[in-house]
Parts: sequence; C-alpha cells; structure tokens
Amino acid sequence: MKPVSEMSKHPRRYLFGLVLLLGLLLSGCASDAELNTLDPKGETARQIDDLLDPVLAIAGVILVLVVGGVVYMSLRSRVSNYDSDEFPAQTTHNNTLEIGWTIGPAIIMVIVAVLTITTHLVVNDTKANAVEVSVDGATTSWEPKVVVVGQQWWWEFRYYFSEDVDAEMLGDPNNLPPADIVTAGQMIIPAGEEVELIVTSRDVIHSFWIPALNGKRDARPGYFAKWKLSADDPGVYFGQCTEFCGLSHSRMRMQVVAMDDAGFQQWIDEQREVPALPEANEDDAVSRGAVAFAGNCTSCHLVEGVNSDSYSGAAVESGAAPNLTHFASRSTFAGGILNTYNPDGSFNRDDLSEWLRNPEVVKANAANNLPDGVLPRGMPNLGLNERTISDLVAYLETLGSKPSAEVLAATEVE
Amino acid sequence: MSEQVAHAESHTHEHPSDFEYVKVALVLAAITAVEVFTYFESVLDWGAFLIPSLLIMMVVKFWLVARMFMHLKNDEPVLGRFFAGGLALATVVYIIALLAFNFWS
Amino acid sequence: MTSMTAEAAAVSHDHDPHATNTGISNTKLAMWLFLSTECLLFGGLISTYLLYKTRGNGQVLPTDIFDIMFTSVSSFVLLASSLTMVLALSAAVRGDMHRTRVWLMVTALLGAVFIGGQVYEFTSFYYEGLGYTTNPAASAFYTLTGFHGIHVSLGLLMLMSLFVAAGQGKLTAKNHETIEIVGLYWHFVDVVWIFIFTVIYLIPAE
Amino acid sequence: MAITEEPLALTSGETFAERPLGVLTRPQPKGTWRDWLSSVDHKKIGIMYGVAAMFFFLVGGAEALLIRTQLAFPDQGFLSAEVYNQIFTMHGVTMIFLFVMPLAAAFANYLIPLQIGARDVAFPRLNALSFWVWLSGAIFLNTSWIVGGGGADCGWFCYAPNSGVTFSPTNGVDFYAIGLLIAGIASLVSAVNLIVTVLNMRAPGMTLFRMPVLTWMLLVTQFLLAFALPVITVALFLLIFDRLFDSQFFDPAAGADPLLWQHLFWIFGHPEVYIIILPSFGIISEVIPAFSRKPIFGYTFMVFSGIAIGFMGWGVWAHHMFVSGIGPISVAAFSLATMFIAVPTGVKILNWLATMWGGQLRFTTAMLFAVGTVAMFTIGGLSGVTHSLAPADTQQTDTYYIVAHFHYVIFGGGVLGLFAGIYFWWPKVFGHFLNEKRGRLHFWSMLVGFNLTFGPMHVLGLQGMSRRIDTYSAGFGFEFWNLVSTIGSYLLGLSVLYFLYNVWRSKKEAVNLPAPGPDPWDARSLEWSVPSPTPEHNFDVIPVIESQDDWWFRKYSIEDDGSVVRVASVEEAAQKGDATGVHLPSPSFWPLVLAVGLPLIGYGLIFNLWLCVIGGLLTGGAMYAWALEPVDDPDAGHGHDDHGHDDHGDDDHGDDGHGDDDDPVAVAADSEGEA
Repeated sequence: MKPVSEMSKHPRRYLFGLVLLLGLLLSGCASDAELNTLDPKGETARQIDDLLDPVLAIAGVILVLVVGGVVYMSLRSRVSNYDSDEFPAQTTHNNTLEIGWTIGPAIIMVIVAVLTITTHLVVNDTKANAVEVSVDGATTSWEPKVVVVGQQWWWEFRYYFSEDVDAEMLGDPNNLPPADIVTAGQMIIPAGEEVELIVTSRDVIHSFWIPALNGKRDARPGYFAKWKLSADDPGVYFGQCTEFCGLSHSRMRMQVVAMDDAGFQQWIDEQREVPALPEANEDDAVSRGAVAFAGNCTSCHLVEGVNSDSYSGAAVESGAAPNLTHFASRSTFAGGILNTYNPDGSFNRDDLSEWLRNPEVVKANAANNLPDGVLPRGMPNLGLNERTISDLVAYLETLGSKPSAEVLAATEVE
Repeated sequence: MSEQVAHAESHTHEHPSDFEYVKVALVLAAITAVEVFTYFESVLDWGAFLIPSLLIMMVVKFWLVARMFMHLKNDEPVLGRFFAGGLALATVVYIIALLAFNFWS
Repeated sequence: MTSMTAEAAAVSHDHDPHATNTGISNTKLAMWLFLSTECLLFGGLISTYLLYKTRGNGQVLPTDIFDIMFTSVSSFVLLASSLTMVLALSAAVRGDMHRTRVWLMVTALLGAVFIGGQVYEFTSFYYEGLGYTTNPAASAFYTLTGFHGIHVSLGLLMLMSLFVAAGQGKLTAKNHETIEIVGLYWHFVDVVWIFIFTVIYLIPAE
Repeated sequence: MAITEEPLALTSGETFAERPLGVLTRPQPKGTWRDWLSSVDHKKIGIMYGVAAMFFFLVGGAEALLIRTQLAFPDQGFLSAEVYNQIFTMHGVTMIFLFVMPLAAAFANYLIPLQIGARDVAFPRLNALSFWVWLSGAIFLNTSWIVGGGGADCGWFCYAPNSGVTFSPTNGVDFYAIGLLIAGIASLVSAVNLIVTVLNMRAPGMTLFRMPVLTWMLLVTQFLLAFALPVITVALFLLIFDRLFDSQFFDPAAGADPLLWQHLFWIFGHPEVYIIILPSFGIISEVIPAFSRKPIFGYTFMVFSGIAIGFMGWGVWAHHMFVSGIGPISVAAFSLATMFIAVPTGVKILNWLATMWGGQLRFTTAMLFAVGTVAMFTIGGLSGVTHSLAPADTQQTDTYYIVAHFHYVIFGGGVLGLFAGIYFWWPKVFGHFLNEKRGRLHFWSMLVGFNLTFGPMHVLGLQGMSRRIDTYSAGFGFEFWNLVSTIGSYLLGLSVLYFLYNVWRSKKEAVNLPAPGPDPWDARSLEWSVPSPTPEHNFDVIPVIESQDDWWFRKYSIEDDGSVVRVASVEEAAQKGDATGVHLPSPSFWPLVLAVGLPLIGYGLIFNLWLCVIGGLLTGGAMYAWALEPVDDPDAGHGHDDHGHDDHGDDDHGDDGHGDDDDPVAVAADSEGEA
C-alpha cells in the first residue's frame, strides 16, 4: 500500500468526534429519575443491571473501535480527487483475517450468551418465603403473591391470604373469585421479600413494569403470567404500563409501595375494615356524598358496605372500575396519575373534583357520545353538578385512612 | 450452473407415459383407502401407531404427487429445491411457533 | 459453479427463444416460486386451525361433526383430478389437442364436484350449529378450507380458460408448457388437500 | 379470440384502433406523461417507485414532526391522545411500507437488470403491476384519514385484541389491514419477478458469484419478501375477518389466544427488518469500493453473510415477545438465536472497514452517506445486541431505548444508505449530478439532526420512558432530552427539504454543466458501461462477462506486480447507446386498470359490498384482457427485423426471454392467488 500523499485539509468536516462526544454525554446523564432502569432497588432488577453493565461496556469498546476506525481512515486516507495512475493495492480478500473476525465476534457472543442464560435462569426462579400475616385476627403463613389485573386504563391488585393462588383457582380473569383485599393503582408489598405476581388482563394486552424492581411482563387477557419483584427497602416505586393499550396508555401508571413488616400488617388490618356507612343526614356533605355515590357510581365502582351485593365482578369493557372502599388510603388515583394528597398533606380536592367533573380532560377515554353498539371504556362524564361533586369528594375523603407521611412524600415526583 | 446449460433444451424432458400416471394414481388411491380405513377403529386398533402411520402415508402421497404429477423427478433440480425450501421453512417456523404456545411454558 | 460460456449461450439461443440461465422458462420458475411461498400461507392457516381446533367456547367443534366418509369421497375426487390433469398435459405433449380438451374438461368437472362437496359440507355443518362465528375452532376451520376452496375455484377458472383457448386453436402442442404450469398450480392445490385431509380430518382431536 | 367483457373506458383519451385482440388499444409511446401510466420499462417503474416513496417520506416525516412537537414538553395537549395514537401508527406504517420498502424497490427495479446485463425484468407487465398495486394500496391506506374516521390507531404492530372492533371502533384498522394486504400483493409479485430475473436473465458469463453485492443483497431481500409476506397475509386476513365478519380469531373471551397475532406478525416482522436493511447494505457495498478505489473486500464473505442474515432472520422473531409470557425456554432459545445474528452483521461491518483500509477515500456525498451508514448502523447493531439479552430486554422493550435502536438501524443503517444510493446513481438515472456542495450540507445536517433526534432516545428509554405514550409528566427526568430530540427532528426535517431543494436546483443548473458521461465515478458494475441516462434498451450489446467487476476490468488491468494499468478509457469501453431496432416489451394499460380495482374491493368490504363487485369486475376483467394481450405488440413501430439480427446473438434476454406471451393463466395465478 502506498501512503496517500494528499491528506485531509479539512478535518473540521469530521463531525464524528461530535457524535462520539454526544454518546458519552448520553451515557453519563442517568439521573435519579423515578423510572430509571439503571438504578435497581430490588434483587431481580439488580441481576438484570449486572448483566447489562458489562455488555454495555463491551458494546462501548466496539463502538469506539469501529467509529474510531472510520474516523481514522477518513482522516488518513482521504483524497480529494483521483490521480489517474496511482492506485492503492487492490486487495480483494484475506481469508485468515475474515475467518478471524467471524470467529472473534462469535466468541464474544458465546460469553455474552453464557452470562445471559445464567441471569435468565436466576430471574425466572422463584424463591418466595412465607411470611406470617394476621388477617382478621387469625395468623396465617402467606407466600407473598399478588394477582395483578390490567384493565383500560388502571391496575387492580388482589390479595388472597388463605389460599394458594394459581391459574386453576383463579379461573376466568373477568370473574375472579372474591379476594381478601382488592386495591387499585398501588400495590403494597412487604419490603425485603420476594413477591410473586400473577399478571392478567380483562381487555387488551397491558404490561406491568416497575423499573426499579424488575423488568416488565405483559398482562394478556385469558392468561395468567407469572412474574415477581422485590424491594430492598420501604419506599414508593413507580411504574407505567408499557404495552400500547389504547387511548390512555400514557396515563396508565401504578406504584408499588413497599412497607416494613409492621406497616404491612397495619395496612392489611386497615384494608380489612369495612367502613361504616354514614348516617343519613341532609346537612352533612359526607352523608350526601354517600347517597350520591350509591346513585351515580355503583354500577361500576365498589365500596364495601354500600354496594357489596350489586358489584358483579368485571367485564371486558368498563362496568368494572377500581374498588374504592379504601380510596383515601392510596396516595394516587385515576390510574396512578393524580396525587390523592397535596404536598402539604391536605386532601387533593381540586384534582379529584376536576376528575369527577371532566374525566375525559384529565385522561382520554371512550365513555361518552359513543356510536351505537360501542361499549364504553374509562371513566364517563356523568354530568354531575358542583354540589354533588363536592359531596362526593367529601365522602371519598372518609374512605380509608391517610397514608404515612413518608409514603406521601415519596409519592411527590420532582 | 453447468448442468443447467446441458439442460437448456428443456423440451426434451421425458414425461412418464400415461400408463405410469395411472399406476401412480392407483397407488395414491390405495393409500387414501388405507387412510380412510384407519378411521374405523372398531376394525383395527392402531393405538399409538395411528398418528405416525397417518403422517407417513400423507408424506408418501405428497411426495408422489410432487415427484410424478408435478414432474419434479424429471425436471430441473432447482425447482424441487425451491419447493422443498418453502415447505421446510414453513414446517420448521410454524412447528416452532406452535411449540411456543404449548410445550415451552 | 462454472461460467456459462458465451458460445453455449449463443447455441442455445439459436432455436430456443425461452433459453434462460437456468434452462427453466421464466413462467415455470415463477410458478414454482409462487407455490413455495404458498406453503407459508397455508402453513399459517393450518397452524391457526391446529392451535384452535379444541377451542369450542362451549359450542360444537368441527371435529365433532366431521363426516369422514363424505370427505374421503371428496379427497378421491380431487386426487382423480390430478390424474386427469397430467393426462391432459401428456396428450398436449403428444399433440393430441382433442384429448387435451377432454381431459381438461374432466379435470374441471372433478374440481367442480369437489367444490360442490365443500359447499354441501359447509351447509350441513352450519345446520349442525357450526357457524363461522361460533368459536375459534369454527372460524379457523372455515377460513382454512375456504382458502383452499378459493384456490380450487381459481384453478377451475384457469382450466376453463385453457379449455376455451384450446378449442379456439390458441393453445397448441407448441405451448403445452402453459398447461403444465396450470397443472402445477392444480397439483399444488391437491397436495395441500392431502395435507389437510390427514392433519385436519383424520388425525383425531385429543 | 372473442372478448366478452364490455369495452372498458379509460380516461387516457387514446384513440381506439380496430384491434382483434384486447379491449383497450395498445398504448403507443407518445413522449408524454401518459407513457408513464402504461410503461413496462423497469427504469421508468423504478423512478416512479422512487418518486412515490419520497412523497410518502414527506408524509411520514410530517407525522414524525407532529409526534415530536407533541412530545417537546411534558403534559402537552397539542394532539389529543386519539389523534396521537393514529399519527404514530401511520408514521410507522408509512415509513416502513410506503417509504423504505418502495425506495428499496426503486433501486431493485432500476439496477437489477442493469447489473446483471439484462434488457428488462422477467415479467415487465407484472413489474408495472407491482408498482401500481403498491401505489393503490398506499393511497388506499392514507384515505382512511378522510373516509375512515382517522388513521389506524393500533400501532404498526397492531396487537390483538386492541385492534379489534371493540377497542378500535373506527375503520382505521380496516384500512390498515386491507391496505397492507394490497401492498403485500405488490411486493410478492415484485419479489417473484425479480428472483426470476436474477436467476434466469443474467448476461452470458454473469454467474451468480460474479454478480455485484448489491444484486445479491437485493436477491436475498426478494426471497425474504416472498416468504415473509404470506405470513402477514394470513395474519391480516384473520384480523379482517374478525373485524368485518365477527370471526373469533383474537377474542380472548371466546378462548382465542392474542399471541397468535404476535407470532404471525413477528414471523413476518423480523425478516421485514432485513428486508429494509439489506438493500442499503448492498448499496454501500457498491459505493464504498468505488470511492476507496479498491474492490470490495471479501466478496464471498459479504455474500454469504448476507445470505446468513437472511436465513437467521427466520429464527429470531420471538425476541419481540420476550415479555409476552411465551415461557422461559422459548425466551432462552430465541435469545441465543438472536445473539448470533450479530456475527454475520459484524462480518459485514468489518469488511466495509477493510475495503476502506488502505484505499484512497474520496468523500463525495455518496461516500459520506455510505460511511455514515456504517457508523450509525454500528450503533444500532450494538444496541440490538443489548436487546438480545432477554433479561435486560424486559427492562428495555417498549421503551424509547427500542425506539432509538430501530431508528439507528432503519434510518441510520437503512435510509442513510439509500441516500448514498440516490447520490451515487443519480447521474446514471437522470443524466446529471446532484450538486456535491449542497449534498455535503445535506449529509451533515441530516447526520446531526438524526443523532440529535434519536441519540437522546437511548437515555430516555433507559430512564424509563415508555413507547407510544402521547404525553409524559414532568418530574421523571424526561423533559430535557425530549426537547433536544424535538429540536433534532426539526433539523432532520429541514435537511430533507434541503435535499429536495438540491434536486430542484441541480436539475436547473444541469443545462450549464458538462454531462456526467457513462461512468462518472470510475465505478465497477455493468450499469456504468452504458450512457447516462440509461437508454431505453439498456445495452446495445449484451456484454459477455468474464469476471467479477467486469466493467472495471474493461478499463483497467492488474499487472503481475499488482499495479493497475489503464487499458481503455471510459469512452472507449462504454457502449454508445445508439442501437436501433432493439425489440422491447410493449407498454400496457392493464396493470394500471387491475391495480385500480383492488382498492375498490377494499372500500367495498368496509362500506358497501356493491363496490366490491365493481372492483372485482375491474380487476378480473383487467386480468383477462391482460392475458389476451400479447406481451409484444405485433404492430408496434420498432422498426425492422426484430428477430433477425444475429450479430449480437444474445439480446434475446431482453425480449422474448420474459416469455409471458401466452401464459395468461399463470399470470392470473400469480396475482389472484393472494387476492
């Protein structure tokens, strides 16, 4: 090979350096965002991160070599025009070299494959330990297991303490057996324990994902998928539905709230309490709200004690909506997108009122003005008047006890 | 491609005689008769051999039609390779897909 | 792979307008390619049926009401039409266009009998409670056999066109390859049925 | 032969001569725009593919800018969720099926016959049919904005059951399914046609392993298309039947399994990725050697790695389904299979680098785009490797990290390569250069815009931003990089407009500039041996091929000591393009008529079955008329003694060789079988 006499006179044109710089910038700026996948807070998520990190490093090295090679050659071998009789060596091939760089990547991939399969086996292994919980005064041994049900556009979590939950026992995802605790939007788990999940859906495919605790798993209608997660420490961990599920896909969020053992037991106790129905009193907003609730909301929503009997399970379309028995005990509502309490700890009346007033503005839905034969999905606009709205808000505030200050603080996303 | 140059005069391919075609058809009919026969379990219980036998008979019939009636026997091998390729691809891909539904969970 | 020399090419071009690199005419090669892609079409439909064949949603399943004797007769008919198809081609190669026409007509008639049988089968299944929308098994069954039926019907159209063309003297021994190519399609439809007959009808549902 | 159909009126206004055959007068070349409607010339069809693809690039690009505008800031209401979902769906569908694939088809149509030394493709009329059917499908798909109640809103992957009538009650998804079916017919016909062309119509001496790498990659692409399209055809039919006829394929309540759609879609969808990327690989395998002044390094490895990618592409589809619950063994198997597809891909990248190594690199715009493709594709390929780690993919899938990945592959690896091809072959196609100075600005603005748009998406995805969300909340750390990405996308949009400006200006300036001549780049493959623009008959004399890069060796020889000596100037070696009396296939209106019928059937299925009847009659009638129309017009005025000139005895490749003269039925089978 002859040295190319005419070197580049315009290296400024080589913006590849800029591209590289950009790449470095990109990798360096993983902040402490709530959904960050590179900041594991649970065992499985950590396993995944430990697998990804070395591969990212290898990929980075290869990237630098390839792009570096391109830039190097571009600078070194550049000519502006061809001299009619000065040719570079007309090398056509080099079998040794080519076999080498076929086998080389193959060897790297074998190493990566071994790492991957090892991690794959670990993250698909379950080793849930039984924990002692007390339900209605009776102590039972519970292998933490939660049934996760996706629906347009919210998540339901069902706890069965006394039975071993499996697909056979659950039967039809649209008509699940009564559970000890049913909640929505927020899954409460004991910190430090591996929690098994049984993930399903009532309508379309959703995906359950709490990045800090584990990867995601699709919620598929007609099918119960196994998954698991665990949180090292108490805290609030954010998630987002990640399988496109229609209109309000972007506003289908959820949180996992990990609690210490005492907190978890306390949560169970609270959830098992059936709130008393307020006495009828026309002058009391809460009482009026309970009446309004029974009149407007109970065809979809359930509050135990108000409409336990009329709640007919869940259908594919709306007609089943979050169980609101302990509404005020959750720090978010409306599919995990709005905070139930203001930063100062007061009840978030404004957002809740707006949600009741104009749900389609807060969160796109398909619940009003539908063509014939199309079933509604999402929270409908019921055309409530302002007084009814404020009564309902007053009533909802009484349902369940306010979460701890730590949970409320952790719910604020900043 | 050397052999193909030799075959350039594609019209000279020997086609089997009509009598041969009829023989093939009779074999096909006989196999079909056996296939139908398996349906009546009261006559003969095939047990675990039923499905393998049916599949083998099916493949034989398939092969006979493709080879004799579709002339793969006498035609350019590349045609048979294309067909076998499509068939094999379809078989492998769809079997893997079906396995993913049932067994591998 | 040796190179095709210019001389060889020139020689083969002299008397054969269809000379190609492979020695196969374009149309025939195209038809075989098309048929091999059809394997993936029917493979998808067959797989769909196999996946769904026991999913009755509490309703009747196709496997419950198969009339094997009837379908066997249909299968014989379709197999026989493959024989008559090659006989039509064989006659054309010999230059006996009269007999070609006869065999083409017989092939078409056998195909029509098969289609008639399928119509009868669908109708009787329908009256036994297996509608297209009854359950996934029914939808998959009708879609698979329906696609096959449409292929047979298209084949019928081609056969009739050949029959007419032969009658008008447009189709002669010189272009018997046209008959061969239509025949390929027809035999393919037949081998698909060989597959369907065994896998869908004869192999019992668990 | 008696014609039973009513004469079909055509708006062409051609005068009807009394013709014994065919209902419609055989169109005669008149040198007007009408020639394009009836052309069966692979070059004209290639150009039409290219122009239409660029149009849809603008449509898809406008959709992309709407998406990025909506996402520029958190909690925006610029687009409603409903409209946003339609826009991102149509953006994906448009860019894949209506831009990249047809643009690749443009190259395939234009270049395959030229690179193998043929006068046309095997079935010129089927080739015209492919284009018109594709165009009618593309237009049909986009009319759902006007008559379908909006675009499809199910994502390009259109997972069941979200694509069912219950969850997507407008007609958008119907338009999606039927439109893609129509476009699929086009691609299938085209694939069969081009495979036959490559296998059967090579010039004497042009063995398979002397074909240019581009032709090889296009051949692999056509095989992938031919085998992948029937699979999506099945899936789309099932979807249509579910939506229009209430069948039960995807209704979980009836016991159906939504995974069926996913398997069928991705069995098609993964080969589709290689359908998009391999043509670009082929293009840069032509451009890099030309501007390195060296032959491609490791031709055999390049070809076989392309074939290997084609094969392996069939065994990895379920890596799109790692989180769908297909079971850990399936996941492990597909994870491993996916990893090893990196090997042939790596071989390709290293061989391109080795081609450049020690070469004399001349950075024309085409070369800039080619080298940019190598670098950008490497980024996409490496992020692809991280997806093959199934456990890690459970974090990444359906996030913006995936969006970043496939844009680096499809845009960085695919579209940049196609632009390299546009700059490279522009003088061959249009007889003048695209301005290089503006081209360089186009390249750099596009490269920077591209990286600004999609680079930040890596970060967004790893920070947990989901895909397909119409908005995001403040506070999750998404704000900054989304804004950067949006700014980048505007720059990208501007660079595309600047490219169009360059096209326009270069054409205007061309009259004052010297013509490029047959071989302006001192390139290596056969298309450079004929004048620019390519004459209608391609080759005066079909060349006899003696080696790989035959054209280059007509200009140069390599001495024993390895030095290169010029043996002939381009002018001496090139053909003159002045042959007369070359027998070419005659134009036909029937492909166009047939293609017009198909969308009518589609509208009929959705709105009123009577339209189906009209469309069916038009399509069916066109098929028969087509079948009865001889491929070569006996009366066409192409002069004298078409068959007699034995002085170049192998030009039959271009005319009689395509041989669909009286195979109406086989033609009908090709197009009807899928319809």
